[in-house]
Amino acid sequence: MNLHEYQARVLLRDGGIPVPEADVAVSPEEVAEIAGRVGGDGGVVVKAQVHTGGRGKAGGVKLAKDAEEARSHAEAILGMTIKGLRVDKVLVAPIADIATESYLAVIIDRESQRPVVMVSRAGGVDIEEVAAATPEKIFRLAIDPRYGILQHEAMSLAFKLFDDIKLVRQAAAIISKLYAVFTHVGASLAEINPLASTPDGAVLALDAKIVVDDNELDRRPAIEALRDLSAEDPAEVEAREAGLSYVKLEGNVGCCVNGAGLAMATMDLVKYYGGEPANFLDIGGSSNPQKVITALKIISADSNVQSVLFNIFGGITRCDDVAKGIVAAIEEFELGRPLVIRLTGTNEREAVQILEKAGLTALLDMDEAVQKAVEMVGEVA
Amino acid sequence: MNLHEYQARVLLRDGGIPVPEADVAVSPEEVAEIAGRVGGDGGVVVKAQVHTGGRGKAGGVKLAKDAEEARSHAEAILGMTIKGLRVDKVLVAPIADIATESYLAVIIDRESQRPVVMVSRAGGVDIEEVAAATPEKIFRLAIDPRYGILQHEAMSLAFKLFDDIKLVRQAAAIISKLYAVFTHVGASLAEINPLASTPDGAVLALDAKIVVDDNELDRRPAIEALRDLSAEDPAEVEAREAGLSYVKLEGNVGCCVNGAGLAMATMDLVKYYGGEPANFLDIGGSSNPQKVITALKIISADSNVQSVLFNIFGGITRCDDVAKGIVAAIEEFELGRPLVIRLTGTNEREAVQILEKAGLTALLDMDEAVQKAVEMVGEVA
Amino acid sequence: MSIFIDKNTKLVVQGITGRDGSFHASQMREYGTNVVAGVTPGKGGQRFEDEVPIFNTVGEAIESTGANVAAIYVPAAFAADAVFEAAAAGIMFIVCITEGIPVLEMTRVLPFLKEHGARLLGPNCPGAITPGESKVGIIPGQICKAGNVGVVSRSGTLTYEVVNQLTVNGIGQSTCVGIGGDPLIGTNFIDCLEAFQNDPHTDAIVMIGEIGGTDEQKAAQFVADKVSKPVVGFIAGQTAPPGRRMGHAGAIISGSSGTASEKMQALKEAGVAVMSRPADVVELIKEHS
Amino acid sequence: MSIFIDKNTKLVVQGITGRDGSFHASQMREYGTNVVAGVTPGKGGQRFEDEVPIFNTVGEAIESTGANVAAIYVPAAFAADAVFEAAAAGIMFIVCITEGIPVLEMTRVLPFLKEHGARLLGPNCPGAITPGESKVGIIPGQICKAGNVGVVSRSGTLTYEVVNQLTVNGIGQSTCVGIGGDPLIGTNFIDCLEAFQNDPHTDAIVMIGEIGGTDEQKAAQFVADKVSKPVVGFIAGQTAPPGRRMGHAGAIISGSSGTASEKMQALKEAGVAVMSRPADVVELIKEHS
Repeated sequence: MNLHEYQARVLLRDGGIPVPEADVAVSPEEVAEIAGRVGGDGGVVVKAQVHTGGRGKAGGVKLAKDAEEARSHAEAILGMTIKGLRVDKVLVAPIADIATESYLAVIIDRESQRPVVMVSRAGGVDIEEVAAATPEKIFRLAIDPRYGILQHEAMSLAFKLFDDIKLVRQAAAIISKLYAVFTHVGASLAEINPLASTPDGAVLALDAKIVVDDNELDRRPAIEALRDLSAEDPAEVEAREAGLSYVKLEGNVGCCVNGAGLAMATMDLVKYYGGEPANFLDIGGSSNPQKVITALKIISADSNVQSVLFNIFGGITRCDDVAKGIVAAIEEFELGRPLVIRLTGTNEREAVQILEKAGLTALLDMDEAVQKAVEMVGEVA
Repeated sequence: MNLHEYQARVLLRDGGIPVPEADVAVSPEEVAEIAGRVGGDGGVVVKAQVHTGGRGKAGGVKLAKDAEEARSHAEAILGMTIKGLRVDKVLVAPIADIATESYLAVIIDRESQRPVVMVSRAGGVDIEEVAAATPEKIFRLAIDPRYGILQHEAMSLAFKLFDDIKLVRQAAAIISKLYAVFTHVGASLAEINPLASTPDGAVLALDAKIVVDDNELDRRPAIEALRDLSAEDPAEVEAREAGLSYVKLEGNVGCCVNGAGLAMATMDLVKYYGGEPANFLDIGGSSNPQKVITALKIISADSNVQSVLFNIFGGITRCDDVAKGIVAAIEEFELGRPLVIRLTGTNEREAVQILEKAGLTALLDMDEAVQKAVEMVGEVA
Repeated sequence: MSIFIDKNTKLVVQGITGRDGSFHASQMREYGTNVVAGVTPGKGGQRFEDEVPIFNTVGEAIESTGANVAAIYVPAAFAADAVFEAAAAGIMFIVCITEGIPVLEMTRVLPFLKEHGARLLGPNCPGAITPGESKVGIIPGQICKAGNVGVVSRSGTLTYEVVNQLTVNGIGQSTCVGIGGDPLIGTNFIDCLEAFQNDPHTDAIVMIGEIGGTDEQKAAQFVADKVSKPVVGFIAGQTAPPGRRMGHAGAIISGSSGTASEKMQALKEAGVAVMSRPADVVELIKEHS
Repeated sequence: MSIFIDKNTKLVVQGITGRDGSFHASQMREYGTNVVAGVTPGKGGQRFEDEVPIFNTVGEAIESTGANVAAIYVPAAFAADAVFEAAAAGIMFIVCITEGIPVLEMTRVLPFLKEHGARLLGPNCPGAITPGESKVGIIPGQICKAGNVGVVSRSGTLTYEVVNQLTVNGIGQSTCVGIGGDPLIGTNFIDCLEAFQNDPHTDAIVMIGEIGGTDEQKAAQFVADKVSKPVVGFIAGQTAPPGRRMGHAGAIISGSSGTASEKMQALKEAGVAVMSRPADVVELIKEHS
C-alpha cells in the first residue's frame, strides 16, 4: 500500500526525524492559510498528493513565494489528472534553505533477504537514474534484522553522506530512526529524497515516501486506516475488497483465472495467439461463487473488453463452484460479450453439467480456449 | 535497583498485563480511602513496601475485611521496621477470588547467557523453596534475545501452567508481555508470584517484583526516577552517589580497597587473621582524593568500626592520590580509630612521602597490614 | 527416486483442525502420505479422522510420533511462528502453504532456519509431491504420475497445467515442487535444481518462473555451471506491465528489472529449452531428454 | 609462548582520543604493544602521539593497518556497539575494558560474536598481558615478568596482587588474563584453561575466582577432565553476605548458590591446590610445578 507524502512525513516526524512543519489541503483557501502559517522567507512548495512518480514533470509541483501565489497554484493543481489519477489533495511545505541534497532509503532486498539501507550523495534526483548512470555513487548495507540497525552501521553509512562529524551524527540518527519507522509500520520501502543539509548545519528530510507491505496491514489497523481509496483505481479497490487480485491493462480480452502464474500465462497466451489481454485477474484459491460474480462484474465494467475468457485449473478451486458463479452472474446481469470457458480439474464433470444446463459450453484445453477468445473479439455475444 | 511492588505493578499494567486495581499509601487515612475504593467483597490486603523478602513473616502483610480494619492494620505496619528497613509506604490491593496460584518470572541466566522464563504451578510460595524441594515443578526456557520471545514459546510455557486452552492463551499473552516489560525496563528480574487464575477463568498478576540492571539506568531516566532513596541504607546511597561501592557488614575492621576482588580478598584476610570485616568498600579504578575522603567518612560513621585498613594496589589508581585523600580526610575530621595503610604500585614512593610528611606510616605488604589492622582493634587511635 | 519427500516422510500437519488444514490433511492421507500427527494448541489428546493423534505443540508431536516433515496451514497471523516452532523442534523440512506472511517476518524466519539447519518450502506455495509416495501440500494428486522429470515452479495452478500436460502425454514426474511466489522464500530454484541434479531418478527438469526478482537469472547461471541434465523452462508474465504486482507479492517488475524477456534470455543463454506456451513442455521434454 | 596475544598482535584502540583510551594507548605503546591504529568517529585522518593513524571506523583501520586485535575504551553507552563493530569488521580478539554494559545488551553481543567467530575478553576487565611481548588493556606492565605460569582471573587489582607475588619471587608468567567480573562475559575460565593447557610455554596455571555464578565449579570440572598441568586456585569472597552485590555485577551469592566455599570445594575435588591467602600462591606454585 502506497502512502501519500503527507502521511509519510507524519510517520517520520512521529519517529523523531526532523521534517519541516507542513500540512495537507483540499482547497486553495486552505493552501493559502497553510502557506501563511508554515512558509518562511523562502516561500512554499505546493505538491500534488497522488500515488505516482513524475509529479513535477506533470506540473503537479509548484513553488510559490507567498500565500497568494500558493493559492493560485493550488487552483491549477487541485483537480488536475496525473497519469490517470485525479489530484484531490496537495501538500504545502516551506522551501528550505539547502546546502546539500542526499538520498536515503530502506528497502527489502530479495538478494540478501534482508532490509537494506541505501545512501547516496546524489540526492534530490531520480535514484533509478543515478543507479543506471553512476552506480558507484550509491552505497548499500544489508541490516541483520535479528540485531536491528547498529549504531556503527548507521555511522558508517552517514560517513558516506557527510564529512563534518556534526552532520554525520545527525544523519546517523536519522538513518537509525528511518529504519525504526520502516520496521514499525511494516514497510517494504521508506525513502527520504532529498535528505538535505542546510547552510547552518542541520540535516532534515524534505520529502518522504513509504510503501507498506500489504501483509502487514491486518496487524496494523492504524496504518491500514491511512489507505486513501479515492487515490486508487475504483475497479482495483472493488477487486481487493472481494479478495480478488486485479490489474487493468489496455487490451480487449478479459481474463478470469485462478492462480497468479496461470493468470499471467493466460495473458501471455492471449498475446501469443494475436490478442491483447484486458486485465490480470486472479480469483485466488477459494471458489466462492460470489467472487466469480464480482470478477465478472469488474471485467464487464471495462468498456474495452470485447470477449471474456475463463481459465480455471481446479485444485482447491472447485470447478463446479466457478460454474455456479458464472451461471449466477449471467442471470444477474447482461455480460454483453462472448464468453469462453475453460475448466479442468476438481469437479470438472459437475461443472460441465451446470454450464450446459445453462446453455453454456465448457472447453477442457487452455490453448483452444484462448484461441477462441481471441477470435471472438468483436463478435456479438 | 529494586523497585517496590507498587511500582512494578504499574509497569506491568502499562505493559498490558492484567493487575487488579490497587494503590499505594503513606498514611492510615489514605489506606482507608483506597480500601474503600479498590476493595470488593473479599476485602483488601495491606502490604509493607520495603526492599526485602519475608514481609509476611515480619507482620508487614495483613488482610482486612473492610476499610476500617485496613486503617488499623496500616497504623501497625506504617513505621515498623523489617530487617532494618523502616516501612514508609503500604500497598492496598483487593483480595481476589483465587482458583490457582502459579509462578512466572523472567531472569538473566548466566549459564545460557540468555533471558530465561521460569514457570511453575507451585506459585504463591517462595520459589527458592520449590526449587530446593521439588525442582521438577519448575520449567525454564531460554529465550534467544535476537528473536525475542516467540508465540509458540510462550504457549509451550503456558501449557505447563494450565490445561484449559482459554487460560493457556491468557497466560501465554502475559508471558510475552512480561518478557516485553523485562526488556523494556532493562530488568535483571521480573517476577509475578502468584500468577493467579480466578474461578471465572481469568488469569491475572497478584504480586510483582522487578529488579532493574543498574547499568540500564543511564539510558532510562524514567526508571531511574523510580528509585526510592528512603528505602535504602543511607551510607550505601552516599557511597553510590560518590562512585563508591559499599556494603555494610557486622564486623569491626573498616576496609577501604581499590578493586572488588581485592576488597573481598582483604575482607577474607581480615577474617583469616582472626578479625571481622566491617564492610566491603571498593573505591574503584580512579583515584580522586575526594572519593577517598568520602570513603573514610562512610567507614568512620559506622560506630562498630574499631580500626581502619587501607589496601591499595596501584594500577590506574595512583597511590599518591590516595595518600593525598587520606591526609586531607584526617585533617578534615577526627577518624577516632587506628589507621593502617598499605599502598603499593603506581606512584608508591610519592605516596609514602606524602603520608610520612603527615606523620603516617605506609606498609607495602598486604598480609602485614591486615594482621596489624586486626591487632589494633580496640586500641585508641 | 525424488527430492525432499518420499515414502519415508512422516508428516505433522500444523493447523490440522482448521478449515484448510483438515481438508488437505484428508486429501494427503487419501493420497497415501504418512500423516503421523497434527498440531492444534488446546486440542492435544484428540484425534483427526479418529486416527491421527493431535498435539498441543510440534515438540510433543515429534516426541510421540517421530514426525520429520511439517506442513503448515495455520492463518497468516500465526504462520511465521509455526515455522519457528517447527524448526526449533527439529523438523528439517517444513512446507508452509499459508499466504500472507509479512516479508519483514520472513527476514527473521530465514536466518532462524539457517541456524537450525532446516529447509523451508514456501511460504505461500502449493508444496511438493513425489507421485506415488508422498504429497505434502495442496498439489492435486490425480494430475501427477510417477516418472523421471523433476518439476520446480514459483506458481501453483500454472504448475498443475504443465504437470497435467506431462501426465496426459505419458511423461511422469520424480518430484513436483512449488517454491511459492513471495519475494522472500526458503527454497529457491537453485536449491531444487541442485537436488534434482543429484537425484539419480530425475533425468530431466522443468522449471517454471515468472516476472520479478532475479532468481531465474541466477538459476540460469547455475544450470550453465552445474546442471548436466536437460532443463526445459517457462517464464510467465511477458505481458505484465512494469511496477504492478501480478497477484504474487514477488511478481513485480521493478523499474526495468525482473522482466520475462530478460529471464527467458538468461535461460536460453544457459542452454535451457524455453517454452513459448505451457503446452510446449511435452515436445521440448521429448526432444531434449 | 602465550595465549591470545603475542608479538604479532597488531592493536587497534577504539576510543583512542578519549580520556581513558589515550592514557592507556600511551601506556601500551610504552610497554611495547604494537598499536597500529586508533578509532574515533570524526577524527579520521588525525594521528595519535604523532604516529598512530586514527580512523573513523574499525573497518577502515583494518583495511589500512591490518589490525588483528581491538581494545575498547569507549564510554559504556557506546561500548556494546564498539564490540559489534569490531566483530563485524573481522577482528577475532576483542578486549573490552569498559565497565557498565547492560547485561541485556550482552545477551545480544555474545551470539553476534559467536556468529562471527570472534573472541571477546571482558567486558569490564583489565585485559591481558603477555610479558615482554604485548599488553592489551590496563594491567600494569612493571609487575609482570616473562615466564611459564598462566594466570586467569575475574578480578583486576587482586590479580595484580597475585602476579606481583609471583614476580617478586622470581616466577614469571606466560600470559595474565583478566576475564572480568560481569555476569555475562565473552571469555570464561574454561576458555583460558583450555588455551593454557594447549600452550606449550605454560607449565602451571593460577586461577583466581570469586563468589557468584558457577563458572569456577564448571572450570573445576574442566580441570579434572582436561587439564594435565598443575592448577593453583583462589576464591575471593568467603566473608561476603548472600544477596549483596560485592562491587562486580557478577559477584553476588544468589540464595545459597555461588558461595566461596562451594567453589573452593569444587576446586579441591578437581585436584586444584587452593590458596588460603593470595600470598600462598608462591609456595603452592613452587610445590606443584
